[in-house]
Amino acid sequence: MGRTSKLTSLQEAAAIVKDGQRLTLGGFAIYQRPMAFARELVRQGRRDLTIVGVVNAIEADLLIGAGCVSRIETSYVGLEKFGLARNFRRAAEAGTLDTVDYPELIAWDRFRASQEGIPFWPCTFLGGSGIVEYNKDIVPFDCPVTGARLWAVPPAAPDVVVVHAVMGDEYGNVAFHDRKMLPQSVDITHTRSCDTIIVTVEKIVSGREMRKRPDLVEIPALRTTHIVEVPFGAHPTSLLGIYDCDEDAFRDYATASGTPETFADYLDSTVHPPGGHAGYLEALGVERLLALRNVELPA
Amino acid sequence: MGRTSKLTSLQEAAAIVKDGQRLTLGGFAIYQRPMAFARELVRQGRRDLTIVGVVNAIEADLLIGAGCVSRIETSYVGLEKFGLARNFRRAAEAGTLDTVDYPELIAWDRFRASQEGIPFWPCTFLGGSGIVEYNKDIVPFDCPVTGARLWAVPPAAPDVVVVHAVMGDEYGNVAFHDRKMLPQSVDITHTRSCDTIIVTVEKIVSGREMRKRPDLVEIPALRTTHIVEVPFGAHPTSLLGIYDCDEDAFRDYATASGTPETFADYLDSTVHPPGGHAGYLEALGVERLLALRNVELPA
Amino acid sequence: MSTLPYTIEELITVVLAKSFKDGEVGFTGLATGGAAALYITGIPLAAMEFARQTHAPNLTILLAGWSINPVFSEIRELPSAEFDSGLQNLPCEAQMETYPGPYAVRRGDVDFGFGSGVQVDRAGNINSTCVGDFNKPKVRLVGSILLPEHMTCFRREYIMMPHHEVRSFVEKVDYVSGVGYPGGDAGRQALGLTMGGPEWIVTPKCIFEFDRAAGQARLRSIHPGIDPHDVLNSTGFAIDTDGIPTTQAPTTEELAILRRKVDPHHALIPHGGE
Amino acid sequence: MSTLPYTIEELITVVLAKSFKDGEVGFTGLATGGAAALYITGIPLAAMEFARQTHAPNLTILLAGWSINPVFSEIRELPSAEFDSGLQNLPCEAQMETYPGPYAVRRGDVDFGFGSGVQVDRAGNINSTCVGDFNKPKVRLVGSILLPEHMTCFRREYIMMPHHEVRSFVEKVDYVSGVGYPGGDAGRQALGLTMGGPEWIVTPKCIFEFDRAAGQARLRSIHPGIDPHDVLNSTGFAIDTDGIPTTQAPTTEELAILRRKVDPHHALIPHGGE
Repeated sequence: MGRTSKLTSLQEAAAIVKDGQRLTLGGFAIYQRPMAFARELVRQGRRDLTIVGVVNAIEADLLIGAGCVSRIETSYVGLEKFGLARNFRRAAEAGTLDTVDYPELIAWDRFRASQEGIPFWPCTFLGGSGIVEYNKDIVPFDCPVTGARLWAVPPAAPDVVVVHAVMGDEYGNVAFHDRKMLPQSVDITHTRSCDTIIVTVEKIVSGREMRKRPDLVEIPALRTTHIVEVPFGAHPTSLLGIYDCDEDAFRDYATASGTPETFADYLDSTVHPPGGHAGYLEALGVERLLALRNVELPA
Repeated sequence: MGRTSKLTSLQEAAAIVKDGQRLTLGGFAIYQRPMAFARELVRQGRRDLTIVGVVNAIEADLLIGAGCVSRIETSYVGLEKFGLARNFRRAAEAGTLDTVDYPELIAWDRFRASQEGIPFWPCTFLGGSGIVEYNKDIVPFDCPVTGARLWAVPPAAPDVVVVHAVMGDEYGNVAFHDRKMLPQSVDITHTRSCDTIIVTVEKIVSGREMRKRPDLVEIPALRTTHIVEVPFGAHPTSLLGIYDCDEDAFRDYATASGTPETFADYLDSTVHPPGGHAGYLEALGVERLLALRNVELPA
Repeated sequence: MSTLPYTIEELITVVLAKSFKDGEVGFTGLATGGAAALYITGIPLAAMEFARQTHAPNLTILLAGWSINPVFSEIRELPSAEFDSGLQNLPCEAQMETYPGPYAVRRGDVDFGFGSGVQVDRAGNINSTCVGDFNKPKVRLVGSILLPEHMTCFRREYIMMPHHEVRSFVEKVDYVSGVGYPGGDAGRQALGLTMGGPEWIVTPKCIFEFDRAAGQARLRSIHPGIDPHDVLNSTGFAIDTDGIPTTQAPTTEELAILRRKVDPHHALIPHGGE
Repeated sequence: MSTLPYTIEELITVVLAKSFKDGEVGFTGLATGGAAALYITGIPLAAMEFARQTHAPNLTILLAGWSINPVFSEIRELPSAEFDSGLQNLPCEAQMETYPGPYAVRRGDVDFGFGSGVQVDRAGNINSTCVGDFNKPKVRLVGSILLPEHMTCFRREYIMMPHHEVRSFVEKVDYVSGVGYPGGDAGRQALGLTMGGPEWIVTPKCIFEFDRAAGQARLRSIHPGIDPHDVLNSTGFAIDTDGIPTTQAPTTEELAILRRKVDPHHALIPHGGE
C-alpha cells in the first residue's frame, strides 16, 4: 500500500469551506495572508462566514467586501500603512457585519485554548473595557483559587484553518522559516487549533527534500488535511524572504475599496476573470512578479 | 553613565537563593541541568527548599540527599537509564520530603501560568487520578462556560529560576541553540515564569558577538538578574552540542546515592573539597573533560 | 517459548500492529533498560513500523514523543537517551523543538500510546508513583510522569507489562497514576473524562481487553504455549480463562516482513531463528 | 512654535525621556503615517534612546514590540512595516520570534508604553474602536488592538494624542478600548485591575497627568508659546489652567545630544534649526 497524497487543487480546497463556517485565514496584519485562497472563496460565492482572527487586514476586508462574511471576531481590522479597511468599516456601520472584539493577546490566546483543548482561557484584565461590555461570549466568573474577578474567554474554535507557507511535501509536511517573525508564529499556532487544516504553499517539494530540515517542519503531515501548490499565493501581501508586498497592488485595492461600486469593479476585473489564480498571476505579468522576488546567494 | 554588568560569582549567585524558597533548576530529566549551581547550594548548606519542576533528576536528588529540600512539586524524579533517584526515594519513604505530584504536561503548564500572570491553569482530565486525590493545591471547580468539572492548577510561582546555557553577555543577554530540544524549550519557559533569573553559561562573550544572532537570544537582558560564567556547569549532565553526559560520573553518583553513608562520602569527596567549582573540575582532570567535548568544523 | 519459530516479542508485535488503523498516530516514550525498554519502546516501534509497511502506510510514529516518522533503516540500536544529538540527528519527517509542539495532545491528535507501571488493576488503573500509602510509601517510585495524559488525552492506551506477576496485577492499585474504567464507561464519564482509556493490557503471557460497561479487564487471548493456570496464578484479580482463544501467531510472511524490512538490524526486538 | 529654537517634538521627547527611570522597559508599537507615526513611534523611540544616552543606560527598548534594543545608528528612517526583512535585519540585542515571546507582558515586564486613540476622556479611557454606538457605529475604527493590555498590563501608559481637539478630548469615550481611572484608583481596583493605567496624556499643546484618587485628568504643564485658552478650547472636558507651569524647555546641551547622538539621521522626529 502506498501513502496517500494530500495534494489538492485550489478550487477543491476552497470547496472544503462551507457557508456559515468559522474560518481562520493565516498570517498577521498585512503579512503572509492566504490571499489566493480568499479570492477563490470569493469566486465560489461563499456566504455567511465567521472570520476568527488575531489581527486582520486585507484578507478579511476582501471577503467582507465580496459579501462572504457575516461576523468577525478579532482585535483589529485595518490595512496598516494603506489605511482603514473600508469594506469592513462600511459593513460594520451598515449593521450587516457582526463585530466581536477581543484584545490582541487574548485573540491569540483563544487559539492556544483550542490547541490545548481547554474550554476557556482565563483572563484577569478585562474589567471596565468595552470588550466585556459588548462581547457576551466572554463570561465573568470568580477565580476558584483567589476569589478575584476573572473572565472566561471562549476558544477560537475555527472549523477550518488556512495558512500560506513556503514549502511542503505532498503528504502535508510543511516547513517554516528558520528565523521567524510573528506572522509565522501565529500560523503555527493556528494550525494546531483546528482539525481541518488547509495549507497553500509556494512550492511542493519531495519528501526527501523536506527531511533535510525536520526541525523546520512545524506542520507535520498528521495535522494537514489538504496541501495546495499556489505560487505567489500571498499576493499582494508579502511572504518573508520570498517576495515583498506589492505596494501598487495594495494601494489599488485600498482605493477600489472606497465605495461599493468601485469595489464591485475591482472584483470583476481582478478576482472574477476566468483562469482562477493562474489567470490572476498572468494579468499581473512576469515582470511585476519577478520584481517582487527576494533573492539571496544559496548557502 | 555606563550600562550595568550583571556578572556575578557562583557563590554570590547561589547566595541569592534563601532558605525556604521555591527554586526551579533548569533542564529536563538528565539533560542540561545547572549542576554546578546545585553543588554550590549544597556547599552553602541551604535548607528547606521547595523544588518546583517538570521532570526532575540528579539536580533534585543531589539537593535532597544533601538535606537542602523539604518539598518537591513535579511529575517525575528519576535518573532515566541510571536508575531510580535514591535519595529522593529514601526521603519520600522516610517522610522527610513532601512530594506533590503533577502530570507532566500540567507540570509544564504551571510555568506557562506564571509566565502569563494567570492565577491558575484550567485542566480537564484529572478526574479519578491520585493527583487530585492527594494534591490539595489543585482546586476543583465547575467550568463557567460548559458547566463541566474542571481543576484549577496553581501556577509554578518559583521564587528563583536557575538555568545553564551556552553563552551570554555581561548584561544578561543569553543565546540558545538554533535547533532546540525540550530541555532548551523548558529552560526558555522557566526563565519567563519568574522575576529572579540566574543564568550560568559556559562562556561570557561580548555584546557585539551576541548581536550576530539576536534571533537566538531567548533570554534578553531585561529578564536576567545575574549571569555567571561556569564552564562545564552542567557536568555530569550533558549540554547539547557542547559536551556529552559523563556516564562514569553519573554512575558513580547513582552508586554513591545507594545509602546515606556512601552519599555522605560522595558529598565530602566530590562537592565539599575546597576550591568550589574550579576545584571540582580540577579533580575531574583535563583529559576527562576534553573527552566529553563535542566538536564540529566551524561554519 | 523456545519451541516456537518466533519470539514472544515478535508475536506481540504483529498482533499489536494489526490493531492499528491506517492514518492513526501512535506515541511511544523512550524507556531504557531491559524488559521495560522492550515493552514500552522496542515492541511498540516495531509494531507501528510493521503496520506502516503493511496495511497502514499513513500511520504516524511519534518516537520518544518528538521525532516524527523516523527513518527506521537508520536505527541500529534502541536509543538510550531522549534528548541527545544522536536522536536529534536520526533522519525523520519532523521534530518537536518546543512545548507545546507540532501535535495537539489535548485535542486528541494521538490515537494510541503505550504505558506501563509497577501495578495495574482490574479496572485498568495503572500506578507508577508508589507502593503502599502515598503519604508513607513502602516504595516511592518516579511519579505519574505522562501517564495521566496517556490514559485520558490519547484516544486509547496499550498497557505494556513486561512482568506478569501477582504483585503487579492487583485488585486495586495503591495510587492511580493513569485512570482506567472505575465504574465502567459511566464511571469515567462521571469523572469528566470524555476520551481515551486503556485498550489492552499486554504481557508476556496474554492480552487483556476491557468490558467497558462493567469496567473490568478480561482475557482477550493467551499466548501460544502458555498454560491458562499460569495466567490465573499470575493475576491478582479474578479472571476467567474458559474459552479464551490463543493469541494469533504470526505467519511466515509476516515474520519475514518483520525481520527483513521492519527491523533488519535487530535493533528493536529479539527475533526467532530463521 | 517656529519662533522657538526647538521643535515641539524635541520638547516632548526630552520631557518624556526625563520621566523614564534607569532599568525600565519601554514598549512602542509601530504606527505608520504622519502625526500618528510621530507621536506613537518616532517621539517615544527618540525619548527612550535619549534616556539611554543620558541617565538611563539600562533602559530597554521594545521596538515594534519585538526588536529589543535596536542599534539606533543604523536607523535611517522610521520603519514602515512591522514584519518585513528590513526590520528583521536591523541590528539589535534580541528578537521576539514567537508568541509568547522573551518578555512576559502579563507578569508586568513592561514598565511603560505609548498608546493613542480617536478619543480620550477625562478619566483617561481611550477609544480606538468606534465613534457612536458600538452596535450601530457612526464611524467604525480598527478595534481595540493591544490597548487593553497597554492600559492594564503595562505598569504605566503615555497616551499620545497628535491632535488636541474638542472632538478627541471628550467627557466620556464612546467605547472603552483601554481603561483609565473610572472611579479613580478605587474604581480600578473594583474592576479587578491591579496594575497600570495612564500616566500622562501628551499633546502638541500640553501634558496632562491624573488625579488618581478622583480619577480625573488635570493639566501638568502647557507647552511654551501655547495660550492656555487654546488648551481650554481644545479640550472637551473641564480643566483648570490656573497656575499650570510651562513645559520645561530642553537645554542647549540636551538638544545637542538629541540631534547629534540620538537621531543623527533625523529619522525619528523633526528637529529645529541649529
